[in-house]
Amino acid sequence: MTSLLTPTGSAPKSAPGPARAANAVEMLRKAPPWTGIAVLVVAMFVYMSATNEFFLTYANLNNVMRGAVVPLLLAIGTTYVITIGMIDLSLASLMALNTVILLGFMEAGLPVPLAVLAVIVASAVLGGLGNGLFIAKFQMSFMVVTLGTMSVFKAIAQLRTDGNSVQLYDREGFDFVVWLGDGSVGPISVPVALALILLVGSMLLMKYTTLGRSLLAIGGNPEAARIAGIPVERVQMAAFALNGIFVGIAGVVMAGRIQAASPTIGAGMELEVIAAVLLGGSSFMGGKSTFVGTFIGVLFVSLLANVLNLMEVQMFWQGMVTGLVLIVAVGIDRMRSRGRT
Amino acid sequence: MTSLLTPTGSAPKSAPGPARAANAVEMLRKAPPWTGIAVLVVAMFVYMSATNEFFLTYANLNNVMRGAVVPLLLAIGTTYVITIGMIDLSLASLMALNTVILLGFMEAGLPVPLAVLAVIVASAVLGGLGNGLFIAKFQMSFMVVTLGTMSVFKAIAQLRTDGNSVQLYDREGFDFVVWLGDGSVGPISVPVALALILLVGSMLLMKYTTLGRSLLAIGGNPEAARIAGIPVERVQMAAFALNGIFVGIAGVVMAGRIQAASPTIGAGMELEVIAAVLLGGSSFMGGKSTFVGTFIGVLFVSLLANVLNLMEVQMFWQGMVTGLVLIVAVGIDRMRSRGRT
Amino acid sequence: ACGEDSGSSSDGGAVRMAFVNGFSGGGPVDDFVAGLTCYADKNDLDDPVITVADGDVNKQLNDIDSLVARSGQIDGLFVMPVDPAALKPAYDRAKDADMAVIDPVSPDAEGKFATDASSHVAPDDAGVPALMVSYLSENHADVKRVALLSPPPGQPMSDQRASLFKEEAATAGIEVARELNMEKITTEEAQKKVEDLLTSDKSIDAIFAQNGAMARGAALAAKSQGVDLVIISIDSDAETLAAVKSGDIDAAFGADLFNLAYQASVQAEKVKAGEKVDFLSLPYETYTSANAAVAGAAERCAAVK
Amino acid sequence: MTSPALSLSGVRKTYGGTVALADLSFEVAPGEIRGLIGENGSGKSTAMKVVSGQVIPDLGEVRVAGEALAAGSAHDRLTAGVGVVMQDPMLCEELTVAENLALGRVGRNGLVSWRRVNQQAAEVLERAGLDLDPLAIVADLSQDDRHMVEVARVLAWDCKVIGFDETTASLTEDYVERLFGVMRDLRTRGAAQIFISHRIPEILTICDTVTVLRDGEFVATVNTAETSEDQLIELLVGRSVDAQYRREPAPAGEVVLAARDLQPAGLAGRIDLEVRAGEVVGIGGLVGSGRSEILESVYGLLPRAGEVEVAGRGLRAGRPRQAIAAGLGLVPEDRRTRGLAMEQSVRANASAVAYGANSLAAVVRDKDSEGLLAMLRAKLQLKAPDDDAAVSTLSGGNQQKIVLGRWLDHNPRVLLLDEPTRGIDIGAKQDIYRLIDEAAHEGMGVLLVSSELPELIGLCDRILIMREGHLVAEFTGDVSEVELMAAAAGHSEPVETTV
Ligand SMILES: Nc1ncnc2c1ncn2[C@@H]1O[C@H](COP(=O)(O)OP(=O)(O)OP(=O)(O)O)[C@@H](O)[C@H]1O
Ligand SMILES: Nc1ncnc2c1ncn2[C@@H]1O[C@H](COP(=O)(O)OP(=O)(O)OP(=O)(O)O)[C@@H](O)[C@H]1O
Ligand SMILES: [Mg+2]
Ligand SMILES: [Mg+2]
Repeated sequence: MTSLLTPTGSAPKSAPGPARAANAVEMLRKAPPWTGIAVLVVAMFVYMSATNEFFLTYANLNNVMRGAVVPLLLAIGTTYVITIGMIDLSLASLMALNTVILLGFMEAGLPVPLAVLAVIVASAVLGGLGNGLFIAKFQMSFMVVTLGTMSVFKAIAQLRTDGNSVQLYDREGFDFVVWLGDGSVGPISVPVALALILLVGSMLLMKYTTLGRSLLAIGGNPEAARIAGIPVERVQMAAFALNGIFVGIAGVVMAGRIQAASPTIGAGMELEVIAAVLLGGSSFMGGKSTFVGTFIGVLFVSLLANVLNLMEVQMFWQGMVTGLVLIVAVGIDRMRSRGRT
Repeated sequence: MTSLLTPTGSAPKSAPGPARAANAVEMLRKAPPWTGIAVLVVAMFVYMSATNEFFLTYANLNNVMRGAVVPLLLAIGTTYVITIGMIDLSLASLMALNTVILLGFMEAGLPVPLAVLAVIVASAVLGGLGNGLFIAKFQMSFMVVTLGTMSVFKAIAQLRTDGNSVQLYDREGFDFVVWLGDGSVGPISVPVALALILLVGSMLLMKYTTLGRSLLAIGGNPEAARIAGIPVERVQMAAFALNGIFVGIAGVVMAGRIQAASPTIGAGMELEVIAAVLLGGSSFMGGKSTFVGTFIGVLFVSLLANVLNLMEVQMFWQGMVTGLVLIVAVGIDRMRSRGRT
Repeated sequence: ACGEDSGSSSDGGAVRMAFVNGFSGGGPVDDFVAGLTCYADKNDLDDPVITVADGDVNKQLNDIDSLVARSGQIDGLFVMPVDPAALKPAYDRAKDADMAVIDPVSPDAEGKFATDASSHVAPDDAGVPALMVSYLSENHADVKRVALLSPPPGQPMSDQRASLFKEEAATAGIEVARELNMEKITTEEAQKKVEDLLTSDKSIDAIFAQNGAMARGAALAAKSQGVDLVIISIDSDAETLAAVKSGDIDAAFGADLFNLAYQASVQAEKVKAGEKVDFLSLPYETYTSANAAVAGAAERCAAVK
Repeated sequence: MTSPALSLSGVRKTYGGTVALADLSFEVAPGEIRGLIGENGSGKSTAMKVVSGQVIPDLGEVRVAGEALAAGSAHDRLTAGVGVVMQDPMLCEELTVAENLALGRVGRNGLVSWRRVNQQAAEVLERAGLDLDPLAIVADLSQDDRHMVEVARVLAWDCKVIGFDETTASLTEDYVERLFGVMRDLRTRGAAQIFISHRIPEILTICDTVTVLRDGEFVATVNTAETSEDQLIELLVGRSVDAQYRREPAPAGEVVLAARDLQPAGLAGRIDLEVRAGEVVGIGGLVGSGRSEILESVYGLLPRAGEVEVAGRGLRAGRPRQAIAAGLGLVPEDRRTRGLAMEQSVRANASAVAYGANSLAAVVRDKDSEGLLAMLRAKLQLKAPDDDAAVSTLSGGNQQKIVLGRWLDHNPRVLLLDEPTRGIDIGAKQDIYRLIDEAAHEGMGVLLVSSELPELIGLCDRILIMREGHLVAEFTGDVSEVELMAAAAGHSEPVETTV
């Protein structure tokens, strides 16, 4: 069915467009939502480089990046979910469960690379079906469902290992997982490279696939998306399945990093991850998300922790500073875009 | 194109309304949002009464109620906040801080009843200003702000006592706090009575005061509320201040219950409280909340824990059951109101 | 209201115990449960009742209250407190209901407990720092600068171990160069923090971690930074001992938690019977790759007197 | 002459590079009803928002009864007696009608007297000629009733200066009459009123004077008594446009949409209808007669009993995607809640239908939508700052053009249109009619719900009339507005005419 309507050549000029009087204030207002955080990141970077001899070393920066991989992977997953206006509180439990599932598949005799793949698939299924099905098909509140699966996933993992973590370093073939979780090729960390590739992949997916556009459309107005023919439930489930995939990869990386399967690892990370994504400028209301922002948000949180450690700040003060900086960071962005509406 | 038509008596009814064929299905659909949970509560009650000798005793039921007081007070506060479409993740930290503030006021020599009052006021100020100001006036994301203050409140409390819990039972005049937190008059527990009175008070406030109606209006459509002249920012701050008051009372009750000031008490309770409120049928989107539902939601969670204890369910299975029941509970309500939209 | 068949008794004899676990499962919990179960088996009692509070104080209070409500059926509580300072009122209620309360955590220097609830049995926390320091001087004489990994400040047991360790270390000429507190005390958190530590301080040559999970994190960090550290840790659960066996951790120091739980039951029995109870301090063992194994539950149960 | 009730002087408002109002000045006297007309995006709503205080102008001031009003809050304006019924309803959906009417005014000493709230609501509703239960929840009301509740709210505030921004666009004829009744009543009470509409006959009926805007510029103010529809249209569009559209029927083809025994959930009647290829079938009726329900249940948005076939293929209920695959398309009644993602770009919204038709794995690029966007601009006169602007920054009519245009581009077998030209200006409306006509000639069937009788008469080959959930009449060939209305209201015996 070809369209009846062919555009005529004489399309009117596309409006006044980016006003020629593109003054600084306007530019600042139009800047991406993560500009404020990015400035803080740069500021921290500059300050620390100048005042701390250890900060600007390959070892330290590599540590920061390596430590940021798991939160970044989880944050990428969360970005998909937040795009459709939801959040997933079960992600840390699911990640822990994934390390235990990996143990299970390895004990069942699967070759390790296959076990890794199977974990990712299992995680996608648990995320996509466990959470997605209830939320999309049965239209249950995502908060309640993911709070429920948060308990359930954790309980399954605990039941499997009696609540203990199980060391894996001496298992046959586990080297591969360690390589994924903490290996390096020359000076380049494998998990860091992996996470960055997946980040770019996610940006492309969001921008250049119908799925990505549909996620955004649903986040903007699910009812309108449905009427326009977007398969809302399927896309919502896809968001949770994608999230599951990233939680699965995070689980594998985490298992490689701590060389163990642990039913409680990462507990409490969900809020930290969500905070990083929101810091990056994705909207809690859905329909507006940014993977670049997510990256910067995670980087910001990791860098801040590194800086506080290097400056030997006492733990309670670390909590204080982290909380305050979080508020200041969004405050800056809010001030910047003031009067935007 | 003048019309001949003036509306006649036979003007079409405006909406099918409560169809006269008010069959059972329709009634079920129109039932309050907490009906499903209430049925589960009753079912648990009946089953346990029949099968467990300890369940239906004054001691046990009184325990359930006493244990539910702190979550209930927090949940009442959360209900105010959720009414305007937000949540407060800092509540557990603030509650812990409140126990430490109580210690501080007592050490500063305030008579205990005055110290109690001062704690509640301080909590209202911290909640109303600390959270409310940033969120309402500076329009910052409530998620980020309350995540930030969650760290900050906790850090302040920890710094004050060096992280220690400080026992208060032997302080002069502390009996009053113990009475508030765990006393009884005849067979009636003081905190239970207090919480129930405050619950009823909240219901009245919501229904019969301008503030209550404004909270609902803002939750439903902040823009419409603003145009109608509701001071949106002030009401939003009031919601957080009210929440602060209840967190303050919860802090006092908790201090009386544990006879100590503890900077980490209640950690992790925020999600449990939010779950209870959502279970009760208040909408995460705001504009629709129910204190009766909140009460039943909290009761449900407390009763479930009690039942699992009495049935001697293995620890990991407790997590599993709790998670599953949460999902089932909202599932029931969803099924019931299917096709409502 | 309890039947004879439940095997409980309110006047002397064996006691039915409940384990009031403030945290989740895993690690020491297995040992505690095994010890309590062993006692129950030996005395022909039902298995111990177990509650879990998963770090929630309010839940733990409720758990204790719900056990107190069954005081006819349950005679003693063995408590792993979320916050020892927060449980006094609940302990008082339990004692009023004629239950024995055994809380093995955080005795002060005199063996008295913060909560005044019990002074019956506990690991010898005051003794372990000396044990650790002497291990270091004997086996790793070149260790000069130690970093200490602890839970957040404010927990009496770990705070006390830390301060005693510093004293003992000083007398042995070892400096505690850094003290790091961890929020979640997990492997992952310790790994990150120790990496950051090693970035800025290359002369640290040993780590003392206050639990096995943090010790493993420190080991991973040392490996990733290419530093050779001596790592010692508290705990003797299966995970920690496995790490000792593999050489990730050089030495672990643990009390016999199985026996602790067993002895707690015995002490509870005495309390119930109104006998005089002497405080029992259980020594720490030193585990190195040479002896990093503990017997299975059945064996230990058979060995118990 | 006393000072005017309302005066705007030198009002300018720009958004980034867009000039919404250039330099607007006009005055409205007490007891005057001023029409405000102009093409989509010419600045009418912006002018209204300046009056209501929602928009603070860059330059210029607003005076009421000679007093300059502080730039500021909508609430201050309301208390000063200035109220505007906005183009997009602003109600708290979960609250009752009575409460919405009392919003911002409830209570003394901070307490609410429900008796008084409900009683006052009943009085105001009566003044507004509204037969509504004060205790009804707004979310359960139809669009029309919601708009009338907004009208009632302005009455409740006892305003002396009142604006109606396209309030009639979503009202059926009988409701329009009620609104006019209210407006005449207000006129006798000396209120100054501003009435925005794209329907010139309405303007001529109710207004004393009319101001024409073009691209944010003042064009002229004329007395309605001294002008004609054609003159106004020429002022408005800048060229002459045929006021009455008349479509040449296309040769009807095979049946493309058939419904048998259709009973949308909540409606009383069972309905049979057919649409043939090339045929434009209209559905008329009063508010709440169930017209929208027919479209929505056919499309799969509402549960239903009965059968629906598209080109011979049976459709299951509750499956909009199956309906689309079979060749249906729907332009919903309420563009804001069901048509658009308001905070997303023009491009994203325009492409939504295309995304829905793609496989999820399909690659999309921004340039895929260039053709569609160019078409919207060229053929529907879409006026948007740029393709990446949020649709919330577009004027109402331009938003509607996106919802409609994306379906026209998709070219379904049968297009279901629910008030498709709501809020669209005269010039663009003619263009849309022409596009629908073209599509019909290419073989598309159209099922059209409209409250605008001239639209039904001019565009449709056949007109069905709904009343209280039943199909009560069918007209083909020449029919007058009076006949249609009589059938809709049930005043006369249903006139069953067939060819
Ligand atoms: N979401 C809803 N919930 C309950 N009732 C509704 C809802 N939407 C509409 N109604 C009711 O259903 C009836 C039909 O409404 P609908 O809007 O479909 O009528 P219509 O004939 O299309 O009129 P119009 O399009 O002019 O509003 C009305 O009485 C309306 O009040
Ligand atoms: N919030 C905003 N941000 C940017 N541009 C805006 C905003 N609101 C309106 N505009 C622009 O101002 C111009 C005037 O819009 P306005 O809504 O006043 O038009 P209108 O005359 O009411 O049109 P319609 O008949 O379609 O309702 C339009 O070009 C519109 O895109
Ligand atoms: Mg407009
Ligand atoms: Mg309709």
